[in-house]
Amino acid sequence: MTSIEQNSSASPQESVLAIINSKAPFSSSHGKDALDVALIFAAFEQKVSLFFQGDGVYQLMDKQDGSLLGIKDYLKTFSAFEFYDIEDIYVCQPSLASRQLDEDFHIDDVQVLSSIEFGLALNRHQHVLRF
Amino acid sequence: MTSIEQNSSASPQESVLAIINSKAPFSSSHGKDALDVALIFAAFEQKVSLFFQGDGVYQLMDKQDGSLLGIKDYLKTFSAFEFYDIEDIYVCQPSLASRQLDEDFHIDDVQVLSSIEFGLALNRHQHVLRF
Amino acid sequence: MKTLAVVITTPPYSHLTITALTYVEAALVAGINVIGVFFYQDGVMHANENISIASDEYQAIEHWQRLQKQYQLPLHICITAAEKRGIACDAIDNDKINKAFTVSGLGELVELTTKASRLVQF
Amino acid sequence: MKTLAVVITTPPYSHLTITALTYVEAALVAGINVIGVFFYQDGVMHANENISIASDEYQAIEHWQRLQKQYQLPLHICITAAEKRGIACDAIDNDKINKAFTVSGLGELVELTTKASRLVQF
Amino acid sequence: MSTLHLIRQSAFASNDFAQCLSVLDHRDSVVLMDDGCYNLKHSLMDSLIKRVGSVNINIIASHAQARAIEIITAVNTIEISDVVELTFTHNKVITWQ
Amino acid sequence: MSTLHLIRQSAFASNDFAQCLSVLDHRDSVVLMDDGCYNLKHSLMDSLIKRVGSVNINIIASHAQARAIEIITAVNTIEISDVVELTFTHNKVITWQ
Repeated sequence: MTSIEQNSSASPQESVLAIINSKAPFSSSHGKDALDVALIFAAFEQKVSLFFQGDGVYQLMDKQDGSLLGIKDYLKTFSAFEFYDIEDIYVCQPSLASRQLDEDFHIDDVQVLSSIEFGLALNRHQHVLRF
Repeated sequence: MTSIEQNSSASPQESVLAIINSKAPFSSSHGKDALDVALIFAAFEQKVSLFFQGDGVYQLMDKQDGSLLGIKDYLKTFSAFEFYDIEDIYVCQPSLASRQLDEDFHIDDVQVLSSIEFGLALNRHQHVLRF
Repeated sequence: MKTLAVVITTPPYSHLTITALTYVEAALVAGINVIGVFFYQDGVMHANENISIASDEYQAIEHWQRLQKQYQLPLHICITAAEKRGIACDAIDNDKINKAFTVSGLGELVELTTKASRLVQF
Repeated sequence: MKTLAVVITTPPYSHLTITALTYVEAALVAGINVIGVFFYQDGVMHANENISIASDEYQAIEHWQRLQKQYQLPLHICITAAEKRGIACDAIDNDKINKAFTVSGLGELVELTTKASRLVQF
Repeated sequence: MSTLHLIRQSAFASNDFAQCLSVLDHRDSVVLMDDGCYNLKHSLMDSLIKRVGSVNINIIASHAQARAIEIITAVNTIEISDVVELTFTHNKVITWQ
Repeated sequence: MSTLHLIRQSAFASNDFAQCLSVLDHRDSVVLMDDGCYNLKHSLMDSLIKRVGSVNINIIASHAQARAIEIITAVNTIEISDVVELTFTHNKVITWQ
């Protein structure tokens, strides 16, 4: 979707934190815990990027509805990323492909990257947390 | 190692509980939690069988030494199985093979079974817990 | 008579617990005799009286309390697992444990297992 | 100056915590400036004053206390994660929290992350 | 002796589903629930689907719908209350989580 | 920009090691620790071993020995204190657990 060159020109400086989301959204609280960290960094005006890999890509898929499970659907908060200036959202293309998922996300401006691009994007961050 | 026929003749009646061990021994407490359940059933003179599958097979491997990690090595308690009349200990052969493990166990009388035999042995139990 | 015993190993803040609760309630509604629920491993966290889950999140502990009250459903927590998680401590009857739960040993799991026609783990 | 911040997400009864403790102690012994340890998710369970681990098991909490005392190592627990696990409750200064730990918010993690030259998660 | 298998984990993340399939007997039933619903799109599912008729495959409707997973016709759509019924029409239950 | 990757899970049980390998860059280093030590016998290891020279592979001696895992020569045997050193000879650390 977006080439590395565009990414580099869009954010030439190193961001302080990359968060890798690796878990599916509803059965564990990892996704919510990662979101809380992302929002607090943004609130403190620290540049944070979100990476979705493995089962973490399920967090981005459109037409989900956690309320059917009786839970508060934290995925709806993803729509606040723009407000919080969380602009760099990367998803691993091979993770989508192996799960037979289309690039059909519930938020805009998600950048679908190959494994190599995904790794290079991670490299542009000073610190990495993984949930 | 042991054929189904032998198993059947050894324990023709249905055992009350099968415990499937599916986790490696040291990083999580699942193995210890499963052992505690097995020993209490035995203490109450209820017939319990132990099944080792997936990473659970690592619990049986010889020459391990948890004390090197600074932890109390609960695997040593496996030697008490005989005293507790826990006699039916089954390990999944394909799980050993995929992990390149020999049939080299730290306790005696472990029965190495094919997937089909493993499933049939499970079937001879009234209840199943998995850790 | 259809008798059921249930083992819970997930904590109250795990959404997996909602599935377990829905299952147990459905069994009770269907008239199944649920002879007891045994909380083991992280499941014992349900009995921690001090847990505070945000009010807009699912209240698993309240749900267990409701089932206990409405159906006289016995809820047992494993004392060894509870002590490791800072709940049961020394006193059997203390203010750290939610009153809907009974502090038991693993012997209770043996009792439930041998009595129940089905044992289901969540 | 080499500065290090550490995030702990595993509970005291997980053996994975021993690896984390060994790492942090090795860093302190090597003269690294460990500016703080932030306990998140199940890591906050370390601050539960009522936890009782069998005496022949590894005493992770005591080990953290020792490092805190010997090296003035700041140990922060995330209050939101703690409340979900029945620890922090309402009062900031209460008898449920081990005194070696400071109740903090996620803001403290931001502080540590921006100040540290390396951030390591366990 | 038939067994009801409750599948609660994604086969893309963990090995549990594969372990279940390795001991699955004819007359057994499988319920995909929680993150186990994702397995509908896993390659391990193909071999399971081929056994429909011998093995009964079910999925919890709300669990699949919450995850935006499209249900296929080879799989029965059920509710949690149906799992209670299946519990007693099989001899035992194994939970793979 | 080099990264130190800490591998703490068995690749036989979870997908984390595969995810790490998919982003692994030359000049990066890998440390097998805790249950990550089991990965020495996993088929994913073969492709990693082929990259030795570009990628540096390490294993915590006590963690491998406790698990009765035989160490192979392509892998450096280290202690936890060496991980502290590696932390600062690389630009960042990612923990795969």
